[in-house]
Amino acid sequence: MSAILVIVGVALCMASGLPSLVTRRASVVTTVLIVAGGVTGLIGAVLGLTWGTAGLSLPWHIPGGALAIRVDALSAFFLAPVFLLAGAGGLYADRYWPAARMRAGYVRAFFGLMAGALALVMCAANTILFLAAWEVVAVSSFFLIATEHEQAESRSAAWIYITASHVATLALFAIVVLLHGVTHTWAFVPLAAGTGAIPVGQALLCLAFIAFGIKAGLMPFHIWLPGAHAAAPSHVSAVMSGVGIKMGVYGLVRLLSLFDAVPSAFGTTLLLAGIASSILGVAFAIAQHDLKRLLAYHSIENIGIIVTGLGIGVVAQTHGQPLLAVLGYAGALLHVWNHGLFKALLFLSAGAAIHSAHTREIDRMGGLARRMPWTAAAFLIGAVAITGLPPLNGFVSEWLLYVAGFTSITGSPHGGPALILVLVVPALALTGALALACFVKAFGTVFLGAPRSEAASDASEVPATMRAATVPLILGCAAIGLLPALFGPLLSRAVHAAAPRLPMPATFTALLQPIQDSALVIAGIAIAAVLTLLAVTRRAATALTWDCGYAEPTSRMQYTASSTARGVVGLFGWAMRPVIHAPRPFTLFPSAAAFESHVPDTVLDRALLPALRGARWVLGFARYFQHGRMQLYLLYLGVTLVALLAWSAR
Amino acid sequence: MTAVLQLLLVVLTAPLLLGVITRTKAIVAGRRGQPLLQAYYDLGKLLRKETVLSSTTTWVFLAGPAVAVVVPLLASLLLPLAGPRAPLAFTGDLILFVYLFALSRFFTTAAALDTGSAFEGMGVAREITFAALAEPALFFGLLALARISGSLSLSQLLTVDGTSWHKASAALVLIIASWFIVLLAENSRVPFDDPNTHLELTMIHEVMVLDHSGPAFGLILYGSALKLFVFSALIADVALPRTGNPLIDAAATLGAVLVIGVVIGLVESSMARLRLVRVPQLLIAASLVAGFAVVLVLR
Amino acid sequence: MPPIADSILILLLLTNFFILGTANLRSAIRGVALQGLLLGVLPFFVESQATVRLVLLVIATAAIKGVVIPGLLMKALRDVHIRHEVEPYLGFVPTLFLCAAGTALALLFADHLPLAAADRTGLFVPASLATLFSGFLGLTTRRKAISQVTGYLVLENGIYVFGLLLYQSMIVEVGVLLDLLVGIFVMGIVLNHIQREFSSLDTERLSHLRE
Amino acid sequence: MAVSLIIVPLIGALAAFLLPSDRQRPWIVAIVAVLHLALAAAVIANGEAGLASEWLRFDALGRLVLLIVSTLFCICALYCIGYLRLRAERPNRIFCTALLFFLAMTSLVAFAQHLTILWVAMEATTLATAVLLYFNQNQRSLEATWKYLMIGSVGIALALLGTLFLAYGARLGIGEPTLLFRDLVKGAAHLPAPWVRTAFVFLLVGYGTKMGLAPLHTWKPDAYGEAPGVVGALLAGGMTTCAFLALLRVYRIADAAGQGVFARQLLVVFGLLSMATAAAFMVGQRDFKRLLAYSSVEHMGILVLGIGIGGAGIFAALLHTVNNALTKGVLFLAAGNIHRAFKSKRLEDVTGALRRLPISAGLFLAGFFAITGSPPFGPFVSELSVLTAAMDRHRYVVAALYLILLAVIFIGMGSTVLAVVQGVPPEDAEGRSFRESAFKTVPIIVSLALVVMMGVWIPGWILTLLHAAARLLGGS
Repeated sequence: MSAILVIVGVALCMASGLPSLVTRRASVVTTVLIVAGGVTGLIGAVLGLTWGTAGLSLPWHIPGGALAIRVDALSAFFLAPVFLLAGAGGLYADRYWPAARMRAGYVRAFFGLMAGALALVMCAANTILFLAAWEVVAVSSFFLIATEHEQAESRSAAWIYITASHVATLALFAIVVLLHGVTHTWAFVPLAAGTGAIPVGQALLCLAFIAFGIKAGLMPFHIWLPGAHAAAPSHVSAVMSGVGIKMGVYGLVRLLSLFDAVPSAFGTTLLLAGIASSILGVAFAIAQHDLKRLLAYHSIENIGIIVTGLGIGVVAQTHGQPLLAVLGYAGALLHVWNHGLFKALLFLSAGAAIHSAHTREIDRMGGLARRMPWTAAAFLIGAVAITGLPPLNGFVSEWLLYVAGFTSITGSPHGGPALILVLVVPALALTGALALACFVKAFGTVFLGAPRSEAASDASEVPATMRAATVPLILGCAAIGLLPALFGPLLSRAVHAAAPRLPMPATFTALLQPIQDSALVIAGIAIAAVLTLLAVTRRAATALTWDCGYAEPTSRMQYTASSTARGVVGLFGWAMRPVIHAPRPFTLFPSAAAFESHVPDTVLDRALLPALRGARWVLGFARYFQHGRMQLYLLYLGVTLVALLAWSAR
Repeated sequence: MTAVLQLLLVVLTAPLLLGVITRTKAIVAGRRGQPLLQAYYDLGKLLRKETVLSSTTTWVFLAGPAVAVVVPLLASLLLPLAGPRAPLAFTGDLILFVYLFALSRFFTTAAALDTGSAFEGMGVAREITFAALAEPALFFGLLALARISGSLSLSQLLTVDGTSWHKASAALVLIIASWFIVLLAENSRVPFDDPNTHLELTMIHEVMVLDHSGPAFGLILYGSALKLFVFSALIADVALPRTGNPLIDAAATLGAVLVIGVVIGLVESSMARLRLVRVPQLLIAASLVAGFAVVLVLR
Repeated sequence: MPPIADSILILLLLTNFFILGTANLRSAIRGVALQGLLLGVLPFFVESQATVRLVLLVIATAAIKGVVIPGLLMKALRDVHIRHEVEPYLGFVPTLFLCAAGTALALLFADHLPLAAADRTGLFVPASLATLFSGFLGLTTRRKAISQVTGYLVLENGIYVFGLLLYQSMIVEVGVLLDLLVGIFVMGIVLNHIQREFSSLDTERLSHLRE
Repeated sequence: MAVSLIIVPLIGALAAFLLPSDRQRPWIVAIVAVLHLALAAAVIANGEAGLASEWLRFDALGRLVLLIVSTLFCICALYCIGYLRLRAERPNRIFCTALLFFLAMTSLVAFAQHLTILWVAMEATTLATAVLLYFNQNQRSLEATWKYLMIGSVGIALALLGTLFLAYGARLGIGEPTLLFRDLVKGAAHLPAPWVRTAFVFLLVGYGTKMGLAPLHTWKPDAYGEAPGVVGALLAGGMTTCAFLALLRVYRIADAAGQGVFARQLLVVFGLLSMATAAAFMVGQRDFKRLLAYSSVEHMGILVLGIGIGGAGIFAALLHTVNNALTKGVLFLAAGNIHRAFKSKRLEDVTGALRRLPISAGLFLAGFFAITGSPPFGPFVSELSVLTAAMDRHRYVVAALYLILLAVIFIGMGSTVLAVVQGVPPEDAEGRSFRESAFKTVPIIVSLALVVMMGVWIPGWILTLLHAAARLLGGS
């Protein structure tokens, strides 16, 4: 049942764009189709999560291929957000990228294709189908990123994306083929015991780290992510960032679930990589001027948190601490859902703000909360959630990981190997605090204060459908945040599917109950307090309260986002190497001068691109072998012949 | 029962702490100083005043004060101030404790930015930067305590008894020292900030509330008093052994908190504000001290 | 009978040296013509009884290899008013040394190939390989298009020599086909066009397509 | 009836030569092409029993190659109608005649069972393509033709010598110098190893030159760069396929003679070397037609690599032969349109093709993704199969190199292709005249559709044909 619903959802999503390709007038049909697909698939996923595994298989006329899908708890768990976001994004796109706008059909077609293929990746039971769907997602997202390929910026973003993604795909080729080599089947089946210890298993794990790391945007493989998410249309960024990069996480979890025992070293690698990308991701985010780049770097941070959780799970499992492992996996998986929800919410509302203010520059917005209150509220909710503050969903998943960290220190013996997990706690603490800093800056600068540009002051609230698209996401954030105990059983099913050999401690779901209670209390009291205060000061006088001695305070006197972030950027200067252009006025009457600073991506701009340029320079020498003289070409012929004759005469 | 007692304790005696601090400073400086209950009078006065809102602001501007009051109260419910067990105690509540304050920071800073005034922005920038550095210190301390007590709930975590003092006294001392620094930073006292000066360039917390007035400002004042009280109570809890009798424990807590107030006063009158560039160094030092405590207990 | 064939083959090898060694295009072409004639008569000494096929083969070979193609080359040389120096990339002496070395290698390599009793004494295999090699030398070291063609013809002659070993099967004729290709195509037409387009047969002009 | 596959094109060639009108001649080509495809289909349908002579016969391999060539030629012929209409200023008598002659000769290659016939036919294709290359009749195309002819002739000459060596080996081993594949394979056990090895080397170099394996590929960039797009397609998809067939025939003999290991070693080396060379020259390539030439070198490398790996690799290689031919058709024809529209093939002048030629540029981009092995296109399946074969045979180093080279090639090719299609086209009136008529786009779309079909649903009969051919080569 669930499998059929899912496949129907996939089909609807994939087909949704075609009518718009044919005629502009069909864009409504597209929206209806993709929303319908999203709903159908979501129902299917929920059924799969509650009822249990279901499968479906059709023949496929290519060597080794089979159109086989399997919806087990893990797949269903990853499918749910995919379909939710597909539907929301499709609804949002209806007005965000109206049919009249350039390449509307193109965007709709590839969006549907990407969403459908994404769902297919999450439930493919045949490795070649998995691979094919994976690559379809990659290519269609490439086309979406390159939507406005007239701008050099999106061209290079798309180029870097497709390159990185193709490297990942080739690594995945190797993974799939190696799996076939050890299992002699093209399906995902558990590996023989002890595979983790032999070279093939280790090769698999290394390749997985590369392939899935690139796709998930884990540091240092994150290079493609910021540019891509900034360049794509907002609803596309929402899906790419909310669920697209989860493809990597899913692949990783799926592969790990096939091993009977993963080497602890791999877990430690995951842990450290996760910690690194969570801290550095958020640090880089703070330094951004571009709202969507900022959100993109937060995706790196959240992927880091998720991977950290997986690392906890692996390490704890190898050292026989089931509760700890379950906490790690559960935190990771739940964060997959949460990040999907609040990141999509943030991208959609950010898109609305950009749509109305006609700029992505944070420092050219401001004061939007008065002009578009709904969007502001939605962004605020998203911000509170992503910062991991109670009583919203972000807190729940991070709380699980914190508890894991603390359990590792209370639960392990002296010098126990699992003590490395203690690192999680300070890492999460730093990440959380920085994320808070970042979103205070973002929300404050974009929505609060006075408008910093003409466009911002003329901004107006976006159409109803665009707002409606955010509602399910808001509800999701609230539901998981306020009623986590409700999701406990689903979560434990998913965890069991992710780590089949892990004994599921009964105490686990009970842990979430008090969180739920306190979350409800907090929400109740806080809302009550705000409302009462609003009531008290309803008829308060409004004036220019504090002009700090300036007769005419202008909006340019406001604290900019960059200066808000300056402190933190200073702390992380060693990693970010900000480029600051500050002309010093030294004459008696200094001429007009402008201060500017920006933070390039260290890995991409300071390491990778120079390396590639170098490689290209070296390859340039090959040109001398093809330099026009036929005599030389004939010489190659002769030399080859002689060499081969010599070989044959051996 | 204990819950009510505890709430009353916090709600009523929090402003007293401010009085104690100022009085201490006055005595050290050789003045008579304000009456101990001055803070109560101020609150009363402010609540009676009318509010003037900046023309740029939205509802966020008022959410700040509201949350600033609600959060410390909720947080205090997680601490065992009267009796061995806090009214709200469960595995992992210590994380909630820390994150509640993060919540209040989010809204107070957002409220500050809502005015669009340059000075508020300045304050926000400092607040969020320093908080990011203070957070790890807090968590390191909690980690060490968790190791010592083998529990994940503040109620067991903080009811430190003689054996653990005897077992890990060094670590506990380090934790208390580090947390005291965090307390000073979080509540913007000297040497991090000077609540008395109103020179914007030197301020962190004060500069964020410049545009508030009337009841809203009163709430902010009260909220910061509550916050200071809760932090002091946290440290007091680490230091104090518990009898189990609610009344005695409550009294002990109050006493300890007031003592801490005196100490704060002494610190404030004995040293000057740090230059802003030095602040991060001090906070990092605090984190290191707490981290060292963790190393000690793990040894 | 083989002795005579062998002596002819020796002459063939000598003409290789001559063609590579001469500095004048004309004499190079003459050398090629000589080779053609030599190959033309060679079948007589391979096949004892004179059949019609044999005669035809001899006539055809001698005519095409010895007369027609060299004639065409001469004509081309006359049409295009270019200097008659060979203008090698690689000097004559080193070329000759290489040619000698190649011949030696050919002898060595031929030894490790098993041969039928009849051919075991004969020089056919080494001679053909050596000629092939010197043809390659001509192709790679000469600058003028015409001298490259001569090199190619020499290479072919090498193949033809080996073809004679398989006289029984009709493959030898195929070698003559190859001549037709080169004779008519390469020189007849392409040289003409090159001449017309570039007003020169210097292959230096033909090196614009490059990376 | 099968002979008609050769006769019909020849008659067509004659007709094309005699017909005076430049406007009607292309139609003859198209009609003959369609007819040929129909005949080919019929022949393939009724299997071995097409014509069963010693010298000419359709085994599975032949049928496969015939299918590829005939399909590709049909597509190209239809395209030619539009193309030659565009180039009305040029007389096309010779061009059309050569096209049909080429078709006849490739068909001959497809079912030659005798090494000499095979050789003669390859020779003839060389001549035909030389004429086609020179269509533009300018200095550059002349230089390209000259190089192609010279290098090609040397290669073909070496192939002839190799053939002779094989014949001599047969004379020693079997007693009579036969060159029939059947006899050679049957009596392969008796062939003396040195002769087989030497012959294989010569034939490999000879036909490898026609295929364009590095370092024997040097004529390719010049030829493909200067030839019209349609000729490029025929060379890259048709002639190289024929040369590959010749190589396969020879490999079969060498394998039967017990030299399989030796042969496969050489093939693996050539395969990797070709891929590496292609990679090196694709990075930073400024000329998108030369880029396609190097891509062709790369894929010839993949083909021989597949054979060299052996086992399942042979099937993979044959499958890739089909995919490569069809995809090359898409790429070259689309590139031809772009070249015509922009009057240049250098990146300096060509950008934003998607804006000016939405269809052709889109097809070009699709072709790029196809040839680099993205689903849902055919090459994805075959390139994956090659990798699978390598892993199954435990050639881990080969597999790793293969993947790395594919990555480099993707980067090199992509940067050029994207530069061509994306961005804003230069504002010049010249080339505005070009319109994407149906004849210039529909054939490409058909070709792409076939590529997609090979990627999502390979028809059963093609699979059986492929398997039969693979078994013929001792593969699985």
